[in-house]
Amino acid sequence: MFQKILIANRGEIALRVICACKELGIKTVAVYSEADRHSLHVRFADEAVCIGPAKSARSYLDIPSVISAAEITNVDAIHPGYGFLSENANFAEVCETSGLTFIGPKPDVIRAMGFKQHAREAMDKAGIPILPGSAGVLESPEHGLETAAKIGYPIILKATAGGGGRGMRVVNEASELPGLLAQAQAEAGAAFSCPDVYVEKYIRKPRHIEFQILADHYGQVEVLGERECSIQRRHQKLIEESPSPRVTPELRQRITDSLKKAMKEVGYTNAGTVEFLMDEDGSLYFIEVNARVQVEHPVTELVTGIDIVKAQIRIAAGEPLTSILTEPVTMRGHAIECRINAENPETFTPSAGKITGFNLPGGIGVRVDTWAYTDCVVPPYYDSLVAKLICYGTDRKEAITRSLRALDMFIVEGIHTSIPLHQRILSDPEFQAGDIDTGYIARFLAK
Amino acid sequence: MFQKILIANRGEIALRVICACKELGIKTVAVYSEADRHSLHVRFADEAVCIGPAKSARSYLDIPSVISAAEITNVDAIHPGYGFLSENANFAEVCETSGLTFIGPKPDVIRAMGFKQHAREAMDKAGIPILPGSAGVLESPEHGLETAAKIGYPIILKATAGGGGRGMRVVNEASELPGLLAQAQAEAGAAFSCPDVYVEKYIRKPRHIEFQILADHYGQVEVLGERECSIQRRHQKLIEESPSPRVTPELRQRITDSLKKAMKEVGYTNAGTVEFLMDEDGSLYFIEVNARVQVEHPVTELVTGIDIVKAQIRIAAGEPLTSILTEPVTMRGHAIECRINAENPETFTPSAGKITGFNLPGGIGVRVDTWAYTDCVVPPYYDSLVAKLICYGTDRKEAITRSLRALDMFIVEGIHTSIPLHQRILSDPEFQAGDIDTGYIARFLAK
Amino acid sequence: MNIPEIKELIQALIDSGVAELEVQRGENRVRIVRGGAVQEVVVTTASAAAAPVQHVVSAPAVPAAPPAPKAEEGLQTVKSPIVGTYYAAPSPGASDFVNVGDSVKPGKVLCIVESMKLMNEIECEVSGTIIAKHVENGQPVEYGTTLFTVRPS
Amino acid sequence: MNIPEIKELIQALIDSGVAELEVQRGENRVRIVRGGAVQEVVVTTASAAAAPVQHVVSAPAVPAAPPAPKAEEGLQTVKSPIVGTYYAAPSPGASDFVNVGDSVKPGKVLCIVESMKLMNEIECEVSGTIIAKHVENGQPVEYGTTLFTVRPS
Repeated sequence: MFQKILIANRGEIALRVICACKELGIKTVAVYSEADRHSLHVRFADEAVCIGPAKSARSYLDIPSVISAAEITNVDAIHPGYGFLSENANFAEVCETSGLTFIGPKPDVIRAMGFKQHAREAMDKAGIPILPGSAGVLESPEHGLETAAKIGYPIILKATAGGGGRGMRVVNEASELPGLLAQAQAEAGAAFSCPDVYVEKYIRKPRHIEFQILADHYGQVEVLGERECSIQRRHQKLIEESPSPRVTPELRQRITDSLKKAMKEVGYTNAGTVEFLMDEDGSLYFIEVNARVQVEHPVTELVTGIDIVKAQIRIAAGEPLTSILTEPVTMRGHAIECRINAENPETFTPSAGKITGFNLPGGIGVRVDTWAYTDCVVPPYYDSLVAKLICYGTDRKEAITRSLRALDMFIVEGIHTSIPLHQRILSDPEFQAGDIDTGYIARFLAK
Repeated sequence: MFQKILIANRGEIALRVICACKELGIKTVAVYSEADRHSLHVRFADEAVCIGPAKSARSYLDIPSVISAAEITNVDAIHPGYGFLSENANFAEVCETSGLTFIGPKPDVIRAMGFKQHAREAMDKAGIPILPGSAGVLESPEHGLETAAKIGYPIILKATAGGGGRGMRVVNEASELPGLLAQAQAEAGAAFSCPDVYVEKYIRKPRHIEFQILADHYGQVEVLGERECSIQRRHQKLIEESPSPRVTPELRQRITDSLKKAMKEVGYTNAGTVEFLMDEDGSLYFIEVNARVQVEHPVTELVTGIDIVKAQIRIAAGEPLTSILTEPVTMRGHAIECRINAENPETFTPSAGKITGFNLPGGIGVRVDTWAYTDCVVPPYYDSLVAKLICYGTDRKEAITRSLRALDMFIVEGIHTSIPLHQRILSDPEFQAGDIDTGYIARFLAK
Repeated sequence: MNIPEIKELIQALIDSGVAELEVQRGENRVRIVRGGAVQEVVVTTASAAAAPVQHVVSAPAVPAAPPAPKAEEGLQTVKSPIVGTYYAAPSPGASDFVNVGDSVKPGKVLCIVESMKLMNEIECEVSGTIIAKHVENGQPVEYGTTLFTVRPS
Repeated sequence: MNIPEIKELIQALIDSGVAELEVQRGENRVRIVRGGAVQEVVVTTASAAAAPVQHVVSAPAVPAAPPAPKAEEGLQTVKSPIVGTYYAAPSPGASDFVNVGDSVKPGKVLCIVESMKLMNEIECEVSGTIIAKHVENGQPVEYGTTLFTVRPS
């Protein structure tokens, strides 16, 4: 097992990794920018190294600074958290050449999963259902029209190297295609230095469903059930839950079996998430693989009882899954996560500043992951996530009522937070009925 | 279901009941003494009534004040929490005659369980193993000598109406008996207005094991496994866990079956705890019934997933257990509770005062039940419990390492707390090996 | 420059510890000067419990004089010693035990607080004049609710 | 000039120790004056983060002058722009790049910070005299660690 791990991240996920290390008896090194000097991840690590100014590009994203910090503190391994360098295959490679274990998949697997078309092909080969679409990059408008005719409109154009909605266009009929294709290519080229675009069937009212994977270095893959993440605003997830109200035990089992095979074939190791869209019939279609731990991993931890971050570290240290998961994976109860963001709950403008009053909810079934505390300052430089409130119940109804009472008792003064928005969503009969899709928030806000 | 409940208690248990009510959609009324004006239970209740000055006898223990508060706020029911009026049969009776539902067993059952000898006889009749002892009150020193000879020394003398160690004497040989009996009777008479004393076999190095019961109004009883509470200092529990490292599945099943029968026969309803001593052979002997929710109920909630306080309320409202527990009771994982007291961890002197810094641990597997917050004041008038830290793990080892990391991240400034003591105990190889009994703390502190 | 932006600037000023900030954009100009003891005021705010509680009984029984006649020194208040329902008169329809302006002496019954069906007479402990009645007939009172203000004679 | 830019200026002001800053771009103008009691903001920080962190690198890189020569005004510090290992000399056994009392000019190499096997020469940016060396040869430094104090000439 590792003696000391550097955590190349900040905020709640850095603290999450520190918790896992403490429980495993591993020393920790925090890195931080000047803006995060008073953050809890700095407070609770065994050592801490300032690696640069507030701007991420010169601190958390600066590979030489992170690696140097690892070298001067003599760590064995680096946990990248999510975001920042977590899916940067070059960083994973630099770690390896510097003699540091990167806690995540191998660099070539990260790279392969980062190119969506590669990932699609790999999954398709392994029998995972893929959204009908072009087998590869669209060569020309004609190629696009031909493919779209086969799939049937509406279709969606997506950037091969993309993410976050950039380079995406929905095409409702053939006449729109050439113009929108040119736009998508231009946007993809500008955003990702690669103008390649592919085409997929466009699903109306899709649900966002993702499966949690753990895979060791010996070819064993386990699937820890799914999460439903359909409550999103502009591709930013707001509420996630496990299990999904729409995934049946049969469907879960079928996808689990396929994914075990697929992930083994692509040589996947460590934790990962396989994202799907679900159409109104309940069919799942693969979208992409996230080769890292997710923000929303705690909902899976609550229903399976498995510590995903500890599993990541133990896998990276060479432990087989058989010794990490001593019992078969089972799901019990229901868990819901609310992302408490520092933002105006109506206008969604970020709300940095000092937290003057802070009361965390506690009691049965309530988990809070946060880096914040009374009198801390939410810096304006990074994402607005202040805390994750994750509530467990024996069923979805109890998880919802418990979330509502915990939100009621979650007091943050001095800044705006999304707490009132979460209270409104969780009180909404449509949400309570499980009648959700990725368009839910837009409809809800328009009400 | 009730519309509104009054909580006749303070501190974390009052807040615990408020959480349950919020999740059930029931309005709450807090009562408070002048010393508790700024307590969180007052803050988070829908209504709050000041019922008297700081002294418990004139506020939390004053039946007319509590009942009047219930009357002016038009509540349907009263939850007594633990301590204070929770096992006061008269109070339960006054509630009934005032048209208020007392959330607990019927007054006559509370009364019967309060007299230990009655409880022993009832349990004995139902086939629960009882510690060998006198069938009733000791009439004379001769009667005592005769009984002790049958049982075999050492024996222990106990007050029939007693508790908390008063009126207790360990007798190692016959010659000591007459003198110690007189002492025990005098002490019992002074403490409980009843000098009756009975005799029991004295167990060396006993473990304190208790079983959690839920019983509805229709004769159904469920047992939610056991808790081990052997880590005690002067009969004050410090650390509790579930399951017990020494209870085997077979023993658990046997006791569960007997208790279902016994508790049905005594007409027990609502939540309760049946306490046992375990000798070094692993045999259990009944001691007493606690006819209320226990401080340590959360460890059972974490391993069973059942909300005991919500179950109490639903049972009192007339719901059958079949609708409250929709699935068979099962235990998963391991949970440990540390009682964080406001006291010097070495001298055990209480440490009231203002909490100037307060950081709650969070993250996976951590539950905190507390009424405290940054800048609150721990009043000197009541018990010293500031917070309960309850940690869940897939096994005992994980529950211990998680408790240690959570204690590490639990910051309380301005007062002394028992956190350092808990850290020392949880790090002790003897504790980690599960090698504990009620004498553990005395030995540990003497080290 | 709109209000949210200005607020953000104010916040930035507060967070940073900067004393003075002046921003001009074309014809628009904003100048923010930090107050002398701003920080201290903010810091003292206790977190959760500082927010007000919705008390069932109107006046919280804080040991403080009633709001209106506070200015006058030497006034005494009569507080409810028990939780219950306040009655101004001995029976429905009867006239009140006391009215504003009445002279009272120790032992004079001022009102009744009903608790558990028992009628508890609340007696005056000083000599003086009733200058305020704070509770309406039939209203619930908690321990410490201010019932009367008396000007001692 | 938008809000984030203004905030960045505020931060720059705080980091630099400059007392007042005025920027004009065409019709836009910003003026920031530093508060007297900046430290108080830090001091009031309550609970968790107030406790000291065990930094791997000896001196925390707080924007403050080095402890010893603090009394003297107008001193400048040279801080490490990168994380790495500090070397006082170009090679083992060679004499140090600079010593206390040396006169330095802009461009003069003061030390090396090794980061990922790369030797980064840290150059002086002012003319003056080295009055303190804060880091031992071979010691790790973090971003912002104070390396030298210079009295500008």
